[in-house]
Amino acid sequence: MSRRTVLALSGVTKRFGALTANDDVSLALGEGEVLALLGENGAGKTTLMNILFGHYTADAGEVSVFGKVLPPGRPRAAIEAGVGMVHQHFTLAPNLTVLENVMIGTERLDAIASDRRKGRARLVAIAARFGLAVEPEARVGDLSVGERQRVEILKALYRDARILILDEPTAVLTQVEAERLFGTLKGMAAEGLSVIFISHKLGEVMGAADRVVVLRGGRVVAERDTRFTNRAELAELMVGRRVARPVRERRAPGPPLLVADAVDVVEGGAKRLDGVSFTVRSGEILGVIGVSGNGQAALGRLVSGLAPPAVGRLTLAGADIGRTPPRALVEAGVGRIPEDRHAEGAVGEMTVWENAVLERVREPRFSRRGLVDRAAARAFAAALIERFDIRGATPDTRTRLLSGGNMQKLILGRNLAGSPRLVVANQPTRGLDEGAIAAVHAELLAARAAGAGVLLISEDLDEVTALADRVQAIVKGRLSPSVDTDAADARTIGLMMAGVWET
Amino acid sequence: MQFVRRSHVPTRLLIAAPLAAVAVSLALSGLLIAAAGADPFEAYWKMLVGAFGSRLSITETLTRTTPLILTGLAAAVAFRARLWNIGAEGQFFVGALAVAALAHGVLAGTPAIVGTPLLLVAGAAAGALLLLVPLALRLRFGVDEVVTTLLLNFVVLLFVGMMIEGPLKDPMAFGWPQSVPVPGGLMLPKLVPRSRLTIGLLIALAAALAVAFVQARTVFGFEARAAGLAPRAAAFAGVSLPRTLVAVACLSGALAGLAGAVEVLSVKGFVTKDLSPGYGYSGIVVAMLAGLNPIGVVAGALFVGIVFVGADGMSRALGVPSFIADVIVAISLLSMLVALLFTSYEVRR
Amino acid sequence: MTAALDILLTASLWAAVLRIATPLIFGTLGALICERSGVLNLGIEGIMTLGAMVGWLTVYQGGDLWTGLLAAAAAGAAFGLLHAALTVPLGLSQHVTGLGITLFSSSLTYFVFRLSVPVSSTPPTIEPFRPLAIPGLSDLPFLGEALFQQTAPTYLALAATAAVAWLLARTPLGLAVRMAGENPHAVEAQGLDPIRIRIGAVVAGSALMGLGGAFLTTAAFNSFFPTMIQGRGWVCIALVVFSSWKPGKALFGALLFALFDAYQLRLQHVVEGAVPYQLFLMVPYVLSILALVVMSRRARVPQALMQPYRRGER
Amino acid sequence: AIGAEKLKVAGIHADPVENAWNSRIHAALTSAAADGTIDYVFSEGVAATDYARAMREYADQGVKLIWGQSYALEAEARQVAADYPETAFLMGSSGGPEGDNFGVFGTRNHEAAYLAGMLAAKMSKSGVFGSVGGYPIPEVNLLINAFRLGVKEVKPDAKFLNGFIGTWFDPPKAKEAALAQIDAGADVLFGERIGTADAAKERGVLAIGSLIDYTPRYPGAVFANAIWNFRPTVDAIVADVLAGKPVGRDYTEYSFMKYGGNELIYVKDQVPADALPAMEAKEAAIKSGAFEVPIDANEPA
Ligand SMILES: Nc1ncnc2c1ncn2[C@@H]1O[C@H](COP(=O)(O)OP(=O)(O)OP(=O)(O)O)[C@@H](O)[C@H]1O
Ligand SMILES: Nc1ncnc2c1ncn2[C@@H]1O[C@H](COP(=O)(O)OP(=O)(O)OP(=O)(O)O)[C@@H](O)[C@H]1O
Ligand SMILES: [Mg+2]
Ligand SMILES: [Mg+2]
Repeated sequence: MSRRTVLALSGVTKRFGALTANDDVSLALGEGEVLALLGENGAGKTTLMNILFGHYTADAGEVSVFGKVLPPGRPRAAIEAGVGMVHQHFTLAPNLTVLENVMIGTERLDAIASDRRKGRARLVAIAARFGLAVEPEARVGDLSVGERQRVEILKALYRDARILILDEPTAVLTQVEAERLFGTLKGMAAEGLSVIFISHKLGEVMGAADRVVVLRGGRVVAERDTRFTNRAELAELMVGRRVARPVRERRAPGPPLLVADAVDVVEGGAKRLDGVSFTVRSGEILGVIGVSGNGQAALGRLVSGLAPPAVGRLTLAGADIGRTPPRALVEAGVGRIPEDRHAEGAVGEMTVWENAVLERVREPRFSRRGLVDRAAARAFAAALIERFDIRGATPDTRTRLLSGGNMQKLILGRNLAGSPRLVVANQPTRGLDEGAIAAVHAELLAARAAGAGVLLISEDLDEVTALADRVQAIVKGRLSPSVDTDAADARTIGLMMAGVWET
Repeated sequence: MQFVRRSHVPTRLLIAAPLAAVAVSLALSGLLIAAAGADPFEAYWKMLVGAFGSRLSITETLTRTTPLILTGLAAAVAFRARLWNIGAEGQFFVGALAVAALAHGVLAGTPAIVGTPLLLVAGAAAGALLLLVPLALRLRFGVDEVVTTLLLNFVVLLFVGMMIEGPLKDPMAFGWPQSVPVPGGLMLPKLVPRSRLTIGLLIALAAALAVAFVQARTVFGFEARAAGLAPRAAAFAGVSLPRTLVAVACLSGALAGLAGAVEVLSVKGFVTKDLSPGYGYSGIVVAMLAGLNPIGVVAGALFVGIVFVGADGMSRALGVPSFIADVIVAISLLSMLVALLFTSYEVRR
Repeated sequence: MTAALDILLTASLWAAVLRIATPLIFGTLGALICERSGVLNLGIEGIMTLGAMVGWLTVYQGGDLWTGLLAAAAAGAAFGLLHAALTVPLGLSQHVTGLGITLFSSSLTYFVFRLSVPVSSTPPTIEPFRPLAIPGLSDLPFLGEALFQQTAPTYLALAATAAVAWLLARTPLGLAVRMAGENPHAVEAQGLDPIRIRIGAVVAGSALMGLGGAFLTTAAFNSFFPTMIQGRGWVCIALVVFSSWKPGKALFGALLFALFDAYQLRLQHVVEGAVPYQLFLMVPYVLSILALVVMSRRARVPQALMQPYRRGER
Repeated sequence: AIGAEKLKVAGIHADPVENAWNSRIHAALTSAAADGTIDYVFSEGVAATDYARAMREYADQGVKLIWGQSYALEAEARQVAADYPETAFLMGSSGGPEGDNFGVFGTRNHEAAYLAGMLAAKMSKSGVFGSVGGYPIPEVNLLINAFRLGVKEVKPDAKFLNGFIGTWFDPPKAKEAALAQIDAGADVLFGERIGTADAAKERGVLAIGSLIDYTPRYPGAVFANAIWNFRPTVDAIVADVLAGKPVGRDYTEYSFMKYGGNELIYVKDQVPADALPAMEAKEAAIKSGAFEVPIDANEPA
C-alpha cells in the first residue's frame, strides 16, 4: 500500500447554520486507487466533495492535490489541478450539443473563435480510448440518462482529470450500465487515474472499490480495505447501531382491491407505461421494483390520480378510478405517499397544520362554506404529531424546518390517519435513516395488518423483499409478471429488473 | 459571499426593513433634490404639506391612492400565486373602456343604484377576461405570461385609441379623441363634497379587506397560496392548478379592471389614453413595497400616493423638477426589494 | 392597389426601414444577450431613454458624436450593472427589478435633463450624424440608396448583429453566456463563474440598449424630448421572443417591424383611413405573442431564463 | 394702471414647456411678467390625473388667473372653476365658455398658415405639398386645411399629402413621415410636428414652421413660419380681470391677425418677389376683415 498520495483533505469542517455537515474530516487518496465514500443520506458526502471541488468554501480545513493546497472556493483551480467531478445532479445544458457541453470553460474566454474541430477530434479520441462512445453533435436533451452520464465523465477526462469524483454515479443507471461503468473505471485506475465514488449500494462498493471511508453525521467514522470487510459491517458502520427492521408475517390476502388492466400512460408525448397490469389485494403488499427512469414515477402518478390511463382500465374495488382526481381518491380511501417529499409531499413554507390538511381541506370537518376551520385543522395536526411521533414539530412549525424523516412521518400520518383501504407508497424511505425506515416499515405493515392493500413502489431491493408479499419488476414502462417474494431469490429479482423474464 | 435562507424571520426585521428602505431612498433622493438647488429637508417638509397640508391635499392624496390600492391588490394577488401579471395597465384600461361603452349603451337610462354597481362589475369582468388570455396561453402552451401580459398592454392601449377615435368617440368633444362621457347620474357619489374623492376609496379599502380575508381564511386562499409556494406539492394534494390559476387570474384581472372602472366613475367620466399615469405598473411597485400583503398594499399605495401628490406640490413650490416623484418611488422600490431579500436571507462568507 | 404595392419597390422605403430599425436592432441585440445569459432585462425602456439623453447631452456639451455614443453605452452599462447587481448575485425577481430600473432610469433621465438644459421654446439641437455614402456601393442603382447611404450608427448596428451572432455561436465566451442561460450550475462545474458571466452579459447588453436610445438623438434626430422612446424598448423585448433568441432573426424581426412602420407612413397617402392605423401598430405585438405560442412547442427558450442562481443554494 | 398691484397668474402645462404650443403660451406669459403686468408661476408635465389638483392648489394659493389646457378633462376643469368663482380661468378647450370665470381660447394661426400656403404655391416645383400632424384633432386639422386653401388659391391643381403619427412626442417618427412625403414627391412641407423640417433640411426641400419660428433652427429649409402670438389673448383677459369684468367668454378672436394673434414671418431672400404682392394683399384683406379664412376642422384627407 505504498501508493503516492494524490489528494488529501485535512480537518475539513462545514456548517450550514446550526447544522454541521462536515466535522473535521480528513482523508487521503492514492494514485490509481478507487475509494468509495459511504454514508447515510445527509451524512455530508456531497458537501465534502463540493468543498473539495471548490463549490463550497469550508469553514475550516484544507484540500491539497498533488501536494499543493487548493485555494478555497475556486472550481477552476481544482479543475486545473486535475480534479474532475461528476455531480449527483447532472450539470449539463440539454439544449446544447455534447461537444458544447464538454468544451465550455476549456478555452480562453478572450479567444475570438472557438476551435471546434480540434475539440471534436480530442473528444472523439478520448471517447474511443475509454470506450465511452458519444455523438459530439447530438443535443444532450435527446440522450438517455446513461449517455448523459458518459458525457459528464467525458467532460472530466477532456480536461485531463487525474482524479475523478463521481457522486452517486449509479443511482440512475441500470445494473448493466453500472457494471460497465465500473469496468471502465477500473481500467482507468489501472492507467493511473484515481477515483472517489459515492454510493449507497454496498454491493458495488464491495465490488469496485479498493478502500471505503464511512461518514456519519459529517464525521469519518471508519475506514476499511474492501478485502477485509463485508456488507453487514459496512451497513452497521453507516448507521452506527443495529436497527431491527420489522418483519412481515404471513397473512392470507383478501379480495382484489386495486386492479390495473393493460394500462398505458402517455406523458409529454412519450409512453411512460406500456400495457401495465397488476392486482393489489386487501391485506397484501405488492412491491414494484425497478431502476430509476423505468416508469416508477409514472406508475406513482397513475395511482395517485395525477396521470390518467391513455389505454386500459384502473379500478378500485370494481369502480373505475382512471380519471378520478386526487381529492376524490383520498375520499375514496386511498392514502398516497409521493416520491419526492420535498417537492410533492409538503409545502415547505406552510405550517405543519396546513400541510396536515392540505389534501382534505375541502372535507366538511376542515372547512365550512368555503372557510377553513383552523381550530379543527390544528387539532388534527396535533393528533398526528402525537400519534406518529413527529419530532420537532408543533402544528404551527414551518414544515421545511423538519428533517426528512419527520417530514415523511407527517406525510405518512396524514395518509394513514384515516385508515385507508389502499396505500400507495412511492419510495417511502428514500433518504431516511435506519430508525426512520424502521418506523415507516412498521406503519406500512400495520396498515396491511388492518386489511389495507399496499402498492409499494421502490428502487430498494431490500425494502421490497422485506415488505412485499409479491413483487413485479418495472422495466422501460413494462411490468414483469409477479413472483412471490418468499419464493424468489435476489438473483431472480435482479434478472427481472434487468428486463429478463419469461412467462 | 453566500446567501443562506433564514430559518426564522425576526419580527423586528420585518418592521425595520421597509423603514430602512424608505429612509435610504429618501436619503438618495435628497442628494438629487440638493443637486436641483433645494434644501432636501425643506423639500420633504413641503412634500408632507403637499400631501397632507390641506383638505384639498388630503382628499387628493386619497384620490391618487384609490386606484393604486386596487392595482396593487391585483399584482399582490397574482404574484402570491406566482402568476406574473404585468398587465394590470391593460386590464385597467379595458375596465375603463367597458364602463364607457356600457354607460352610454345598454346602461344609459338605468338608475344609479342599479347602473353604477353594474358598471363596476362590468369593468371588473373586462379586466378578468383580458387576463384570461395570457393565462390560457400559459396553461395550454406553456407560454410565459410576463412577456404576454406586457405585450397585451400595448395592444390594449392601441385598441383604446382605436375605440376613442372610432366607435366610442365623443362627438361633442370637437374631435378630441376621448370616449363618450358617463352620464353624470351614474358616477360614484362623492365621499367629501367639493373634492374628487368618491366612495371609490371605500370600495378599494373593502377590496383590500376582502382579499385579506380570502387569503387568510378561505379554502380558495389556502389553496392558491399552496399553489404559489409549491405547485407540485399542491397538485399532488389535489389542488387543481389550472382552476386555481383561473380563479386567481379572474381576481387579479378583476381588481385591475375595477381600478379602471372606479377611476372613470369617480374622477374622469370618460376614457382618454392618458387616463392612467401608469397605475398598472405602479401597482406592481405597491405590491412589492407591501411584501404582497393585502393590508400592506393599502399602506404601500398610500406611500406612493403621498410621494406623487406631495412631490408634485413640492416641485411646484421649490422649482425642483417634478420628475423627482418618480425617482423617489423608483428608488424606494429597488431598496425595498433588497430589504425584503434580507428579511428572508442572511449573508455569509 | 398597385400604388400600395409600388411603395415596396421604392429604394427610399427600404432606406427608411433600415433607419427605423436601427434603434430596435441595438435594443433587441442587447435584450437578447441578457436573456441568453438567463436574465430578463425589462429595464430596457428606461435604459434607452437614458441613452438617448446622455448621448445627446454629451454632444451638446461639446463632445463629439462618437464620444456621445460611447457615453450613452456607458450610461446603459451602468444601469445594466445595477440591474445585474440586484438580479444576479442577489437573485431578486427579474421582471419587478426591471420595471423598477425602467422607472428609475427614465425619471432620473428627465430630472437630469431638466437640470442640465435651460427651459426654452424648442429643445436645443446638436449636429447629428450625417448619412455616410459607402464609396462604390452607394452609387449602385436601388441598393445604393436603400442600403448604403445610412448614418454610421446604422452600419454599426448591422456590424453589431454580425458580431453578436459570431460571439454567441463561435466564441468560447459566447458558449459560456449561452450555458449560463441554460444551466448556470454547469458553468460553475466547469470552472467558470456564472455570476460574473451573467453580470457581464447584462452590462454589455444594456450598453447596446443605451446605443439604441442614442441613435434617436444623435442620428435619427438632433435633440432630446422626454418620452421620445415611445415604447420602442418594449418592442425589443417582443422582438427577442419573436427571434427565438437568435441574432440573425432579431435583425430580421427588427427590419420587419420597421417595414410595417415605414410602409404604414407611406400607405397613409394611398389608402385614406380605410384601416385604423392602430391596427397596423398592433401587428408586431400580436405577432410576437403568436411567435411565443408557436415556439413554446420547441424548447428554444433559454432554460434558466429568469431563474436566479445563488451559489451554494440547492 | 400705474401702481396697481400685479396680477398673479399661474400656468399649468400638461406637457413640458418645450412643446411648441406650450412654449408660445409660456413665452407670452413670461414676457407679460417681464413687462411688469403680471406675476407668472407655472408647472409643466402635469399628468391628466393631477391636473385638477394643480388648478385647485393654485386657486387656493390665491392666484387670480389660471391658464391651462382642459382638453382631456373638461368636466373636471369646469367643476374646479365652479368651485372657485373668485378665480379667473383661461383654458385651451374644445368646449365653450362657462359661467363668469371660465374663459376659453382656440389656437388660430390658420390665417398665417393660409398666407404661407400662398407663398408655398409659388415655390413648389413638383406641385405636391406635404403635412405631418400628431392626431387628427380640430386645432391641427383646421391649420392644415387653411394651409391647403392658401396653396389652392394660387395653384388650384396642387396635390396634397398628409400623415398623422399617432403621438405628440416622437420627432424621429415625424421626420420619417415627412421623408415618406418627400419620397412621394412633396417639396414643401407644412410642419405641425417638430421633426418635419428636419426631413426637409436633410433632403434639401422647403418647410413651413407652425406656431414658433423654426427658421433659426433650420436655415435654408424653413422659409416661412405661421407664428402664433398668445400675448394679445393674455393682455385681453388680464385687462378683463383687472377691470372686474366676467371672463366667461371665448377669447379665440385674440388669436386672429387683426389683433396680432398670428402672423406670417418669412425669409425675404428665399421667397420669389412675384409671390409677395398677392400674399400681402390677402394679408391686408384679412386684417381689415374683408377676407375671412374659412375654418375647416375636418380631418384632412
Ligand atoms: N447548501 C446547503 N445549505 C444548507 N444545508 C445544506 C446544504 N447542502 C447540504 N446541506 C445539508 O448538509 C447535510 C449534508 O448534506 P449532503 O448533501 O452532503 O449529504 P449527502 O451525504 O451527500 O446525502 P445524499 O446521500 O442524500 O446525497 C444535510 O443535512 C443537508 O441537508
Ligand atoms: N437547504 C437547507 N437549508 C436550511 N436547512 C436545511 C437545509 N437542508 C437541510 N436543512 C436542515 O438540516 C436538518 C437535517 O436535514 P437532513 O437533510 O440532514 O435530514 P434528512 O433526514 O437527511 O432529510 P432528507 O431525507 O431530506 O435528506 C433539518 O433540520 C433541515 O431542516
Ligand atoms: Mg439529506
Ligand atoms: Mg449527496
